[in-house]
Amino acid sequence: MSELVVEQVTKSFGDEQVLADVSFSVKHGEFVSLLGPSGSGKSTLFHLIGGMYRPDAGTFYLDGNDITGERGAISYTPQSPALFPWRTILENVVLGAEIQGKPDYKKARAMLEKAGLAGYEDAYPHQLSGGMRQRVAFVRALLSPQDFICLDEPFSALDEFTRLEMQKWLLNIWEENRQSILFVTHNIEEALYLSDRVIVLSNKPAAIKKEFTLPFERPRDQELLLSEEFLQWKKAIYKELQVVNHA
Amino acid sequence: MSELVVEQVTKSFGDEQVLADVSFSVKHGEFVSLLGPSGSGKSTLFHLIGGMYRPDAGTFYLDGNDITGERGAISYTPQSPALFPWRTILENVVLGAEIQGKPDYKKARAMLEKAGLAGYEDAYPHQLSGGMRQRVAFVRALLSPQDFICLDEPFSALDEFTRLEMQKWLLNIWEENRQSILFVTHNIEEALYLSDRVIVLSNKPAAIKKEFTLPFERPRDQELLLSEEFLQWKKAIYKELQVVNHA
Amino acid sequence: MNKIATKTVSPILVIVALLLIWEASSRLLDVPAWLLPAPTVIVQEGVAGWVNYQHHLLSTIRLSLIGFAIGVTVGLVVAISLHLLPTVKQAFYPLLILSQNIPIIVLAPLLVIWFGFGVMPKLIVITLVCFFPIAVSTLDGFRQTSYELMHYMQMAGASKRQIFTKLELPHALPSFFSGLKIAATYSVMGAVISEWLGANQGIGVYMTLAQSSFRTDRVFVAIFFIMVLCMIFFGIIIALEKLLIKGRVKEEKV
Amino acid sequence: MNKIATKTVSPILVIVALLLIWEASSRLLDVPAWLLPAPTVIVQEGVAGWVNYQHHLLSTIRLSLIGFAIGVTVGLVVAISLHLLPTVKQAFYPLLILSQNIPIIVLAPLLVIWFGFGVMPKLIVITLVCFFPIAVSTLDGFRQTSYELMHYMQMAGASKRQIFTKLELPHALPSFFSGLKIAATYSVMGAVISEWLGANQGIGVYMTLAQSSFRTDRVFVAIFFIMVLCMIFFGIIIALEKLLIKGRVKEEKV
Amino acid sequence: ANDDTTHQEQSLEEVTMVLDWTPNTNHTGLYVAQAEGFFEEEGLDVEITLPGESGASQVVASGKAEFGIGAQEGLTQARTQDIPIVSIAAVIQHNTSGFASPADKGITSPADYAGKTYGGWGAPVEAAVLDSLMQQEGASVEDVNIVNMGNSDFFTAVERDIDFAWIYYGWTGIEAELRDIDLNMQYLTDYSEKLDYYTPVITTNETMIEENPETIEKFLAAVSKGYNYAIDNPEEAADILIEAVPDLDEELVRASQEWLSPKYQDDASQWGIQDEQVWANYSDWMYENDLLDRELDTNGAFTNEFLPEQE
Ligand SMILES: Nc1ncnc2c1ncn2[C@@H]1O[C@H](COP(=O)(O)OP(=O)(O)OP(=O)(O)O)[C@@H](O)[C@H]1O
Ligand SMILES: Nc1ncnc2c1ncn2[C@@H]1O[C@H](COP(=O)(O)OP(=O)(O)OP(=O)(O)O)[C@@H](O)[C@H]1O
Ligand SMILES: [Mg+2]
Ligand SMILES: [Mg+2]
Repeated sequence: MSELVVEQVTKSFGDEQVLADVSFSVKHGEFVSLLGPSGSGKSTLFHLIGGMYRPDAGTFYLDGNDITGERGAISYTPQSPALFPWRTILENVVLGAEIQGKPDYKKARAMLEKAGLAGYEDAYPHQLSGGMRQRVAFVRALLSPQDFICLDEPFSALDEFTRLEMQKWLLNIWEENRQSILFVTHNIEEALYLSDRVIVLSNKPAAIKKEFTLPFERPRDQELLLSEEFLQWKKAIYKELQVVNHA
Repeated sequence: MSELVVEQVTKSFGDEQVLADVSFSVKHGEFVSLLGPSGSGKSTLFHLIGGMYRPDAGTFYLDGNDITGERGAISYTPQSPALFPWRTILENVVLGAEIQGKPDYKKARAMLEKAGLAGYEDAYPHQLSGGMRQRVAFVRALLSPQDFICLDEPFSALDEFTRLEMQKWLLNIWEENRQSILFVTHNIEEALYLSDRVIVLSNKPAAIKKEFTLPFERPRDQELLLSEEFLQWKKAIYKELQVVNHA
Repeated sequence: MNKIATKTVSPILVIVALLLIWEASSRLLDVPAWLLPAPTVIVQEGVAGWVNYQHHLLSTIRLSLIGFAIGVTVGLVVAISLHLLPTVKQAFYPLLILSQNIPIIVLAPLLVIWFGFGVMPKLIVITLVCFFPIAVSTLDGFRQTSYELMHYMQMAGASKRQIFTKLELPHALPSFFSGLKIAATYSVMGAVISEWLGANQGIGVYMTLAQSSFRTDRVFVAIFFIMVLCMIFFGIIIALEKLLIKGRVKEEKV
Repeated sequence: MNKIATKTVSPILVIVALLLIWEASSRLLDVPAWLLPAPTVIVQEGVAGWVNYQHHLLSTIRLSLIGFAIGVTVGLVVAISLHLLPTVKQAFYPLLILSQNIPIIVLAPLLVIWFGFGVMPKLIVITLVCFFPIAVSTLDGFRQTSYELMHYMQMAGASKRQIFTKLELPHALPSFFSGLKIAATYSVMGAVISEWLGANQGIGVYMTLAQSSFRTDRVFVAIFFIMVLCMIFFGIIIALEKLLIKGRVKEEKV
Repeated sequence: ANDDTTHQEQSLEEVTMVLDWTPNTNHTGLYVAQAEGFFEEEGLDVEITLPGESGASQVVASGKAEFGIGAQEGLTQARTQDIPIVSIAAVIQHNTSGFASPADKGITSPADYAGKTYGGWGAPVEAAVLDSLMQQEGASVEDVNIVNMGNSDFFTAVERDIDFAWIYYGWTGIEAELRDIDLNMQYLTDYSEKLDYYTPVITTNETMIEENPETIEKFLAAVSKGYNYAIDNPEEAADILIEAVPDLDEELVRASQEWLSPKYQDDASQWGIQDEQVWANYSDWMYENDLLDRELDTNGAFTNEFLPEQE
């Protein structure tokens, strides 16, 4: 079980209000994406959920428990990979698991291979390309034992094909374990392909502009991307975002 | 004038060959994009052009002069923003110009405003969102005085709208000054929308898989993205990349 | 405001507590004053003897300030030149270490013979004491410059000099301050030691005189002032650090 | 290989050059041996007197090794506890600085009264000298931990202890080594000074006796060994640093 | 007034005098000569300086200072190392040092040293001196536990581990009196003629003797006057020392001065005079005890020739 409820969260930095009265929820086993313009406050929201800092007002509940300001309740990929330079790739990906208990190196190796990083287990982060680092951070989040996963643009540095593979893989894993996922992305197709629901944030301060519940069946496959229904949805969300950006 | 010729460049890291005999050129005032899978060697190519390290074999010519291993000949956005934490945003964006001579603060302020960063001139990098930092690095490259610009995924962290605005703005600037631009991106549409030519790199080691010369007229506008011709091109390149990725 | 208040209050409380324990144990255990005088005894002597030792104090302050300034300069110059000239660094780094292993008693007659009894040999001693931590820390700071920013600078065609002033120097600032703190701590003691080279005034002289005429209370008055001076130096360094590194937050967030 | 060779050769060349200049000027300027003996004179005495001073040497090596080990431990413990307990840090940091301002001559009688003339007071002196640079550098290292990595650790629910062992400690390692280098440099001199507290053997004793019987050549033999010891210590630290920080490249590239 | 001083400075010869230790009653004559203007009368402008860690000998030998305070023991060693310093006056006629112990330790003669702990500074001369004393009573230094007490002072040392130590009575002994600590004291002079050496002495270097004998004469004339004044007026002399060096303990200076004033000249015909026999005795003794590499040529080591003629 893992259900996140965000209740009327507000946050300012200095004079600048970033989040205004944001409320939504992610049900158990649900995959929800957040879309919003650059600088609108998506990462800030993640930091608040993760307990990095406290909101000025509002509450977060995980499975009914107030987790506002509490850390370690969720598994997380930061927007910049934040890898530990003195750890090898393998040591980096097990870090989240290590913190929560026992790391499983076998699983970690298997996951790295899936992410196209076989052969880089003993490399150091500075030896990887930008996209490879991002995948390492993603694998690290997947290997963390928490049931609720927050992913902050995990695939932004990937080319279309690698991205598609990672998406498929993510869906596979998710369908197996049905963790709840909150996903930040800039890519509307990605949001549509992956999510049960898409939440669109407005800009300065971010508030919930609109929520879309997607009807696509699971398991999904690549064909979906080419379907007419998908295109319609894409246009709808595109419009919504257009309004947000010109507000 | 600024014309880059890349001649049979080869580079390995340890046992791993990254670039194999890569040759191409960017003519004066041309806008060329590089597409290739994650980890294929695009950033490495940029580092070689910029003189960060020397290729194992091959030569780079800028306007006929051998610039292999020579630094400072090009203006450059790194894939990760590499902002200076102790400099404000304004001080960061003028850095490239400062290194080459006199920085123009007025122009810098104007550019920041264009990039949607008005009001952040005196903020420090850690106060910005991921996408905002990327824009700062981009502005820094535009403000550098070199005629040849290398951009390494400058818009990967931006939402579709901000990205589109930045693209339009980039095209405007480029059409005014006609600098030569070499552009790395993962986004096929972006490559098509911006470039005169698209070069597709193969994977491990990267070699030039195919070159596409695009027939779209300039100045281009957003309508182009929706045209049938555009879609055809997109499919063609998509296929090419698919082959690359499954090789 | 409140935070600053606690920040200054808590160390003062600790020191006061220590003084109280000292005073109490002095009295209860009947520690003879010639061995370890109670704080009150020291304060009495400090007040009573003020006119006698104030010129010593001034002389030491002057000496340590000048010496510290020279030491910092030399430390910085050494760090910068060794950093900018790596071959020189290789060759001369060991000499830096050796310089810290010349006992003052050996140096003393040589310095006096070469430079007389004036202020010169004393400044040399203080400089020798102060420059080393600054040079070592600053060099380490230069060495640890951010790779990514360095790449940017190099690609942008920055000259060695620009890389140095725009990247390495600001980056090494915190390390420089680390060294500065250590050096500031040593500077006053360095001045006191230098006075043992042969001086006619200064806290060091006052202390030796007190020591050899068995006036332990005066020795402690001297120590008290050495400590106060040192704390003031240290405080100034920390204030400067705050001022210069403010606004600048941890680099890796970027 | 070649690089390592030049790395060791060039400082040796510099030192040899200095020795040659020294030898030449000694002879040309006719500097009396009681003031500054020529290197050859020192070598002669060093060879001839080996049996006389080798036990001194051993004793000092033992003393400085033990003292250094304790100093490093204390420095680390102080840095770690002050770091983990910020309120304690606030209160006790000034005491760290004060501890460096207690002149040994004052401490000496107290240490003797409390601990006698054995090895204990000497170890205290060496510890006092060595722990400080380590504590200050390491603390500064802890303070400068990467923000981004810290965010990750906190979001991942790492306990204070995990943050410490998995992030802060490895991050502070280079700073710790900065301090270690400074401390290693001081450790041998610290041992020599501590021997002046009253010891029956040791290079410090040998040196004072040589000094008081005007055997300047022997004084320089003693200095020579102090320097060699110190260089060996320093070399070991640098080797350890290479070993422990190898593989790890500048953090910010990540 | 300004003119006056510059004029005076021009005509005065500047010389430097380096002490052997912190200023104390051994140096009273110098401070008297300075305060009472005896130096000025001789046309000298004397700067009295504290020594560095290593004492005055090398500085005087190098010529950086014209005069210094030394001791026969050190000077003997220095001269056998070819350090060109010469003793030109004995400040105190007889050795006032000896082995002291708190009365409650029950050490009343050198024989009692056996089985006790001696605190010294680790020099070979100490064992030799102890042995000289003890042998006269059939004891041997072998039975004494010798400990190096470094920089610790006498009072600290005897509180802990140490039973007796070597002190100058005129300073440390007097301090004990002031502290009401009863001491047992065995003076070196009481046990061995050869150990009655001069400590302290006033030194200069050989170059001075060759090139500036008049300066030495003038200097010693003034210093003699100073010490004679101290001999005649111990209280006033103590005041002068305290005035000049206010950081010294007043009480100790007064008491010490009173004790020491009669000892400056003692049985000699004139203050400062040195006897060849004393130099020879002590150097012989040192040589016999393997404390010297070679015998001292007493000829160059000291001279009386610069002492003022007696009226
Ligand atoms: N530590 C901070 N101090 C001050 N302002 C901050 C801080 N962190 C974020 N902000 C501000 O909060 C706003 C939202 O930032 P956030 O990183 O949440 O955006 P985002 O939606 O993740 O954008 P992007 O898609 O570009 O990553 C920005 O305007 C930013 O300037
Ligand atoms: N310093 C280095 N040491 C060792 N290997 C390296 C180093 N830098 C890059 N590589 C390797 O070179 C290859 C290409 O890296 P590069 O950064 O050029 O890829 P890229 O095409 O920019 O990928 P991305 O799109 O993910 O940024 C990768 O396999 C990487 O592991
Ligand atoms: Mg973000
Ligand atoms: Mg790249």
